[in-house]
Amino acid sequence: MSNMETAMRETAARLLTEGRVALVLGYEAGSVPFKTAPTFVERAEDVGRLVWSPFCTNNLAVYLPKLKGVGRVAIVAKGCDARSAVTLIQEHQIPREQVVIIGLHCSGMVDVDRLAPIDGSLAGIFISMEADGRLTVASGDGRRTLAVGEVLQERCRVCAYNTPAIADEILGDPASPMPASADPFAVVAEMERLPAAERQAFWRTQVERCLRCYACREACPACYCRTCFADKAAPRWLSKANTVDENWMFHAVRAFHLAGRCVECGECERVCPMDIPISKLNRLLDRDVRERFGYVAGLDPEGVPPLGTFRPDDPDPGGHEG
Amino acid sequence: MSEAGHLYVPNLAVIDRVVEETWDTKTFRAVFTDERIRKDFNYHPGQFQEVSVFGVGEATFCLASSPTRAGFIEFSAKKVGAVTIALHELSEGETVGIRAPYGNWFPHEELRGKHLVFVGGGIGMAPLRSFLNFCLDRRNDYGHIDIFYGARTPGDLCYTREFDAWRNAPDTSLYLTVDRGDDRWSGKVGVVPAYVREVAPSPEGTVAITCGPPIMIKFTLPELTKLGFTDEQIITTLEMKMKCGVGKCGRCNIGSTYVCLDGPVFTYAQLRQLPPEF
Amino acid sequence: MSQTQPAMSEGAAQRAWEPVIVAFLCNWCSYAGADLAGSSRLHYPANVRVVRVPCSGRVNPMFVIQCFKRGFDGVLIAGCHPGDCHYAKGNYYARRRMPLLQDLLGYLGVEPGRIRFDWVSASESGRFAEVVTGLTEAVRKLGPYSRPVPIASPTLPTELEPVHE
Amino acid sequence: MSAVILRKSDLPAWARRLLASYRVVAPVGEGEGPVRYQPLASDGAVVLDGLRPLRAPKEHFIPQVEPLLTFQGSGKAVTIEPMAAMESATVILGVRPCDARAVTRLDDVFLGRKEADSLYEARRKATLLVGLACATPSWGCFCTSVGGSPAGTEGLDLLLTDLGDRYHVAVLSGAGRELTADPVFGSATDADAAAAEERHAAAAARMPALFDAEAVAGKVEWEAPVWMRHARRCLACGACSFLCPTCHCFDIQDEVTGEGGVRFRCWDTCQFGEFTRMGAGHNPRPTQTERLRQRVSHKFKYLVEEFGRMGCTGCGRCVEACPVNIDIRSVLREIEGGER
Repeated sequence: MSNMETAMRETAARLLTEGRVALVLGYEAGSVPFKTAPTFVERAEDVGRLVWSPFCTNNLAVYLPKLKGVGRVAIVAKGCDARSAVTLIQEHQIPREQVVIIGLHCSGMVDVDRLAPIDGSLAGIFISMEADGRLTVASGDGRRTLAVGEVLQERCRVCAYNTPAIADEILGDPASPMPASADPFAVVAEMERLPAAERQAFWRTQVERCLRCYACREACPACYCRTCFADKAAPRWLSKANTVDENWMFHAVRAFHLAGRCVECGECERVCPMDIPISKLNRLLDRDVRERFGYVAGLDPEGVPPLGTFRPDDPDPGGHEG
Repeated sequence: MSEAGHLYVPNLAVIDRVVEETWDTKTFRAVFTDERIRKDFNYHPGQFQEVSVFGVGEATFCLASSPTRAGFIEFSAKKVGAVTIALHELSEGETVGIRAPYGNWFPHEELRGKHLVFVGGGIGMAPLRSFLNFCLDRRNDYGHIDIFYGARTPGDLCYTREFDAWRNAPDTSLYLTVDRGDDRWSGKVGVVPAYVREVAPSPEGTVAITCGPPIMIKFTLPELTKLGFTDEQIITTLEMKMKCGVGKCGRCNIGSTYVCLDGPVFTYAQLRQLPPEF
Repeated sequence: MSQTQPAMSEGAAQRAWEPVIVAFLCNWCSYAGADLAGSSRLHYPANVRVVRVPCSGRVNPMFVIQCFKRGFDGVLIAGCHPGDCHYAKGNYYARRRMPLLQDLLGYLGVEPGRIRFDWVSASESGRFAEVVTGLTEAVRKLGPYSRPVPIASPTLPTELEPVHE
Repeated sequence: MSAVILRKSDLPAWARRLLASYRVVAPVGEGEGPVRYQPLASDGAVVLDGLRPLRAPKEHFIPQVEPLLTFQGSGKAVTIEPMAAMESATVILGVRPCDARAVTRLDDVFLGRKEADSLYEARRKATLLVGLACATPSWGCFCTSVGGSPAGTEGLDLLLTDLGDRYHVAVLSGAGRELTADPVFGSATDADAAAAEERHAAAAARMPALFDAEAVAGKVEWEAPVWMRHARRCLACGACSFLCPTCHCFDIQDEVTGEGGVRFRCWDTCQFGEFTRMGAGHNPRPTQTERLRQRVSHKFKYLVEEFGRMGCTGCGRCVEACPVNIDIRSVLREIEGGER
């Protein structure tokens, strides 16, 4: 058991015992070694369920708006998750005083696909954590020991907020910043180098396979609308027929609705069963919101998302084409 | 069922009369465009249909008319969703699609010779009206008929134009009540279950048929039980969200019972066997 | 399945392609400006289909995305000049949203030249004509906004295939 | 059961010859995203290696979007044109045993349960299934726990087993025999049969049964904490159902296109809150707890009551696709163990 795990359980037990929170949102062991599952701990004697590993990928902030009415909630939060919580506080989805953020120093989450042995199957795989933080993966092919850094999720590689920007308690040793060599907006620049027609073809090919299972939306803490535009019957913005055009609109609108609100936790892309590179869209708006409005989502609970406000001296389109 | 094509092809019908029942409910009378279907179409009281407004979609309605009055079918629609809103905007002469008849029905054969107690609330009167008018048209087949019908206000009562015919039918009593009266209402004020208790119809050789808002059903059942009605003597009809009407689309099941095929008409005894998910 | 034809008959499309542009005009300024342009008999291309909206701030970005989903060639959003908004600040909100929307659509392959966000007051009939002319010409140069169907796309019966000039 | 041999190098030639008389649908991996069963062009690259594709061939039998009819006009002058059933003879290559078995479960619903759905029926009757025995289980796989096998033959016309440079081809039906009436097929020896069986056994050995599905079916209860325990973290997406080879629920919708429009059906799922919500707002399944109970009970109890066989073939796609690790195997094990 890692120190972080011990500290997390102690903190959770203390918060529950002292009656400061009614529930702790955290991770429990998953059904296989490379998965964890969100869990809801309501009694101090159950904190032993809580785990911490580089497989705690879910953004638990998604549950905060759904837990209204249970009382004050503590959330185990990586840097990205804490930013999501901040966004929810900003947008009055949860009152600041109703959430206790247990921030964790994070060294990144594993991209499970990168663990697959030669036959591509993760069936029967066994994973253990070494004392130095490296992972030993045992499968039919034998054993491999590798550093988490070698198998990180893309979003973690370019993360600049692996230390929670806001937290009520912070656990663990300060994590070293992620390698600065990675430019979070490189994917955007790469896309922009393509001619418009190719960009269009690229995105249409990507969204063509969208099943409209809405896993992206449901896994997203910022997608808390009671009725999503995609489900509205009157007006019917979107047809339930998942043709390319409809899928295109779904992803375009969803991306825009997240402009200035998305914290790049990357869960939408991770949960997409069809491997649609959703983050590539969000990343663009993240960059443009920074450039146009000097704003970064999820850092300041008092802040106002940039599309929810304006300044009289904002740059003017003034006859130019945007 | 449509003869051309597949299970999901409706027959075309023209709306030839629209009656404004209440502020939010209209009754539509539809006549099949195809003369042969018009002649051959037959159904039983209690069955349902899928009605479509082309371009908006399909919705489920019980047949509110009686098969004894042939040549047309009727259904009543309360404005609650996209299809019913579109229906309310239709005028006479416009075309709808109809897939019908679906589901089981009130066991009118078995009920011959029995006394009947109808207990309806609001638009829940629609399926009862089908069976009621059926019975009145075959008046000698059935015993005494009690009709309890209630709504929130006098303005929420449907089929008011037929009240006289119901009231004046031989060996038939009509008990109307509203939760809240108004200046012109001189009748009973109170909820339906209380009225049932007060009138206290005898369960002897009687079957009660009820349909209405869940809250009315919930309080009516114990009253009937107290009067001595067994679960087998109480019949109701369920409203579930449906799309296909033919047991394929998978949304109206309660456990392994498909309301569109095995229902919508159930005895209270049958309902007790089902998981409580309706 | 939702590939609705822009308001143009197929025959016309075959003869000569003309861009079809949707113009969202604020009721208080730009619509009045367009009206004045009409009554002053100013010449401007007849390619725009006007949608009158209460305010440029009322233009939900989904309106614009919907236009491109349906295959229109260009979109104009015009409202009162900053400071002149009938609702005091609607156009300020629009001024934040629309450029960002343009960024996103550009990234998705809708050339920025197909979207124009601008101010036109009630008295600026000439300016309205200019803006419409400018946008129409820009769109004409870009050509039709066509949406190729990826190969893997589920095939629909022929009559439901997207029809596009 | 007879068997023949197909050299791997002859597979493209056979596929091309099939294309002369059939639409050939096969797992195609070119391009973006997961491997998907698609109509094969004459130069298409079939992917018969690796794990079972993430997308089942279900979409061939129940397309995600299927037009039902078109309509034209308004007022009195409305006409409708029903969609004709698709009957072009089709061969699906490389169907995994779990997915072929799943098609027989779709049959229960679309061919049985009162009237047959003629649109489905036409496609089903015109389609032959050429299976491929699984050599390597994916991590979510559990076919052996629900009465299946990585080399199961239910629903198949042929079953291919990879023997390195060639396929052992078990002939399972008369129609399958006709498909093998082609010079590329050679005769199979006893040694080939033994080799195939060895492969089958090796694959099965990698996935011991995790629970007794029959026992589970008898223990599925209405009121049980297992539902809430797992459903609490459910996000209400449709990934499990949409990837499931037996989930078949659909919605029917209209869409206006100019002067007329089209009525189509499209996949829907009991996991969406809208699924059972009625116009006036009442919802018999108001939370994910009822929805999870529905999905699991439907497969393991209701369909068993109705058709005598369960609606899950253990393909494991729901297990792998769930964003929050709701693993149906864990749910079932808990039900079996009485940890309710």
